[in-house]
Amino acid sequence: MSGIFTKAMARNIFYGGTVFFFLLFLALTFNTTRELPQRDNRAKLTPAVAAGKKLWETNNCIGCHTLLGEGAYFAPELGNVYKRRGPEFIKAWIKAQPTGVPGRRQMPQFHFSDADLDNLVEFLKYSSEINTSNWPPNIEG
Amino acid sequence: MQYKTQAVAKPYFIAAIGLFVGQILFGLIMGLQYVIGDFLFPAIPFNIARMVHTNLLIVWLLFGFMGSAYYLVPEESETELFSPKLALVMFWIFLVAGALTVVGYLALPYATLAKLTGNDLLATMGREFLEQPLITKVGIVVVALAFLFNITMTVLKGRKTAISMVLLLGLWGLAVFFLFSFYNPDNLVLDKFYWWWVVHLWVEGVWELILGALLAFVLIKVTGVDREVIEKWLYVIITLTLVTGVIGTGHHYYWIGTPEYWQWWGSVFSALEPIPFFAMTVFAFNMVSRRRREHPNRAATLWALGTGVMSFLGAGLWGFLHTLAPVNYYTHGTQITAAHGHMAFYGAYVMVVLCMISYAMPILRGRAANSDKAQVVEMWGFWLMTVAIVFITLFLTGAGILQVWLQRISATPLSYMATQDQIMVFYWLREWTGVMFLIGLVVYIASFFIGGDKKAATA
Amino acid sequence: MSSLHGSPARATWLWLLLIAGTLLTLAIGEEGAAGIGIVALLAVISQIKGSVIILDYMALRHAPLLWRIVVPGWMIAVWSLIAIAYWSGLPR
Amino acid sequence: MLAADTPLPSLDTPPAGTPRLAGDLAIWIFILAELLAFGAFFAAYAFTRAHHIELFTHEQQALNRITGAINTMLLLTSSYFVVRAVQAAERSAPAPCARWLVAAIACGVGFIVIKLHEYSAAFERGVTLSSSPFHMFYLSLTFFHFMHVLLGLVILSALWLGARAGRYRPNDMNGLESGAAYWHMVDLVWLVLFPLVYVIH
Repeated sequence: MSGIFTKAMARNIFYGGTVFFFLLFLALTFNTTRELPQRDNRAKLTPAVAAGKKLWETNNCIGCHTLLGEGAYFAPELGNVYKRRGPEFIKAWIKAQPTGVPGRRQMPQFHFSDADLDNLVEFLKYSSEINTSNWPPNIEG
Repeated sequence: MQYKTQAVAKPYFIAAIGLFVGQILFGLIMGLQYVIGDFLFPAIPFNIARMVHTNLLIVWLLFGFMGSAYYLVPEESETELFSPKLALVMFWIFLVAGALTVVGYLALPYATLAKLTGNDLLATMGREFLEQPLITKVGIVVVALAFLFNITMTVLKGRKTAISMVLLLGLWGLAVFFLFSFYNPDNLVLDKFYWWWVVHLWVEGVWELILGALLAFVLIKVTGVDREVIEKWLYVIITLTLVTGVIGTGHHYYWIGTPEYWQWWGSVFSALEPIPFFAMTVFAFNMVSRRRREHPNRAATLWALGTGVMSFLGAGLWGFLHTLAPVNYYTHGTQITAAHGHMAFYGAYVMVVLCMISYAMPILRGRAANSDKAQVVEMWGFWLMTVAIVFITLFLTGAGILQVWLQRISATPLSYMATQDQIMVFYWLREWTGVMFLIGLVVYIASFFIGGDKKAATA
Repeated sequence: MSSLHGSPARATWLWLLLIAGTLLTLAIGEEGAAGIGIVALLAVISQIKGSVIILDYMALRHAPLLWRIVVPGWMIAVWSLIAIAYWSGLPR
Repeated sequence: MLAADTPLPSLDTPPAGTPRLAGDLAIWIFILAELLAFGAFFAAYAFTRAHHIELFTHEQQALNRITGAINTMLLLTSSYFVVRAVQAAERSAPAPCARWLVAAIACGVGFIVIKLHEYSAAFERGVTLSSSPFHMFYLSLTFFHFMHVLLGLVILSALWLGARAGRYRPNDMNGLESGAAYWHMVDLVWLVLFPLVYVIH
């Protein structure tokens, strides 16, 4: 063969290229961190929202639903459910579970207090106001 | 087996396969719940089954990686493992902790588990793939550090090869990026942003270093091609991986509240992500065709080639399919993602661990390779599982396309559940293919118990 | 000794050509000229300059055929895409 | 960095006329990957521009084409100096090789200084990655390239150290040629970037 191909060069390019692109990623991360306040709805991040997020997590909602498109794909997207259904419907729905309709997907009963339900709704409201670049394409999520 | 401490890999491999079976069983439960919604409800709700399915996957792959490292590093470093005792102790700790966690998932309501395990001290639970209780997460860190200490000390006292250095870098990266799982701010966008530093920088970053190192190791062994040649290509491939994959993280930052420039940065770089996978396929086939010996373990060679092809299809092609922002706008969070996830994980990580097991296990059991009969059965397992995963992926892709159409593109969009009703047939097909996968897995496991003429003990 | 990298005199002449090309590009820019013809002209200037860099400075003139196709081909492909995009954005 | 481990003296000088790639195959694969990334970004710019023609034309006017052209010439000159350095090494003259590399580095630093000046002016105008599609592309493309200039300067510095140590000889050019090829790539990309972003409207 006419070319030269050395392990030392390949190794140096690996380390150099990795460091280079990771630094670039960090630079973009830095920029993102600075721009996030305009998009992430942090002004509405109340204690109720934080409590709601914790309920969301400790009941493993992400194990069936998606939130901003991430999660399991077994049950509806909830990032925009506040806009789709409104607060009262959401609370009534959670209280009414499981439906018990034979053969249909079932959502467990989580025994939330009224305060819990309010916090969850606050969390979903906050989530629905994050600037997601117009995602999802329509209200159905 | 050249070094007797390599033997600690064996329990790791056995545990990995055992947990793999559990993962598939829970996959089948979930698949059935997709079509018969109230199956096993309320004993095992879907979210619990899914958590077990994905967590078992992660844990058994970690067992596989650790076992592979314990097998590979002494041989590469040409020295005995620093502390085989530590490796065995960690094995039992990890296995028991993992088992207790799964029992906790199944026996307790998740909220109760969170309360009992100190989630109030530091809330880390309830995020996809990172559902483990705090104490389990801490346990993972402890086990990982002890493991890394053991491996690193072994490498430091012995020969330092490109393969062991790349493997080490990948494993250290795995541990470092896992630390982001302890960061869970109330701000959902920040939470999601750094959540991907665990998930994406694992599977499209440091895990690929592990993948590359394991594949290179097996290729050197089964083909007899010069180490120099294989190692320099290893460097080139993982360079391409990280060059595209690190900024490729941006393809997760399109719709979660992050700035819109990620749509461009993410699209451009992740569009290039198939290249390293393609290079890996070409590399694997090239090395096998340039082989300088006929290794008796043909099954291991098959797994190596399979890893190349299937990781390209699953991670490369199926990833590219929906990675561009204008496409992802419609496919984000649909069955398309599930399709990609299944083939990518199988093609890249399941197959490379099984490849390593296929190569190492016969040697750990005192022979260069299994009997022809056992190898044929193993290859049946390979084909059944691989074909099954291809069809699972195709059916989920079909489901996803229809879902996108009915729910997102159509002028009169259907609701989520109405759409699900329309795509039921794909879920049924997927479930039956899942049964085929399980059969393949059983056949694969059966191959370990088949006797016949053993090949000579020296590889 | 191989003469893969040519003579200093040739490199210097080519450098002058590159600078001239840049000044021409600048002049077009300052003039504010636009249109598909101008884009084609800029593409040709860029392509010529690129060829100097690729074939002489990078010494691909002496490389195996594949490399002499791939790297200049990259530039042709990029400029073709730019031209198509420009054309697609023209008012009609 | 690149110069750190040049291989053992490579193959004997190949017979004249044998095709040979100047530089290590590894760096050329890396260069191809970089070219692809830039190419995809250029195409994205061009097609996005086609949807926002007036915005792009308007905001492009705020860019300083004169400093852009000066920067082009700095990079071209720098490339030329690198060629002279390689030619010096090719005739076994390490001292001139190192001097040419210093000149090349100086041009690269000049590019950085002018670019930083341009950025500070842009930031004063309120240009950010999110202020408009044009600004997004302008900053992304030039910053991505800017980072490559910085990396290129690190590489040239390593080459300079190698040249001073007399490491590059006619039969051992791999490190120098690889670094030079990378630097020329940085130049090559700018030859598309400058007319595309600063001139075409």
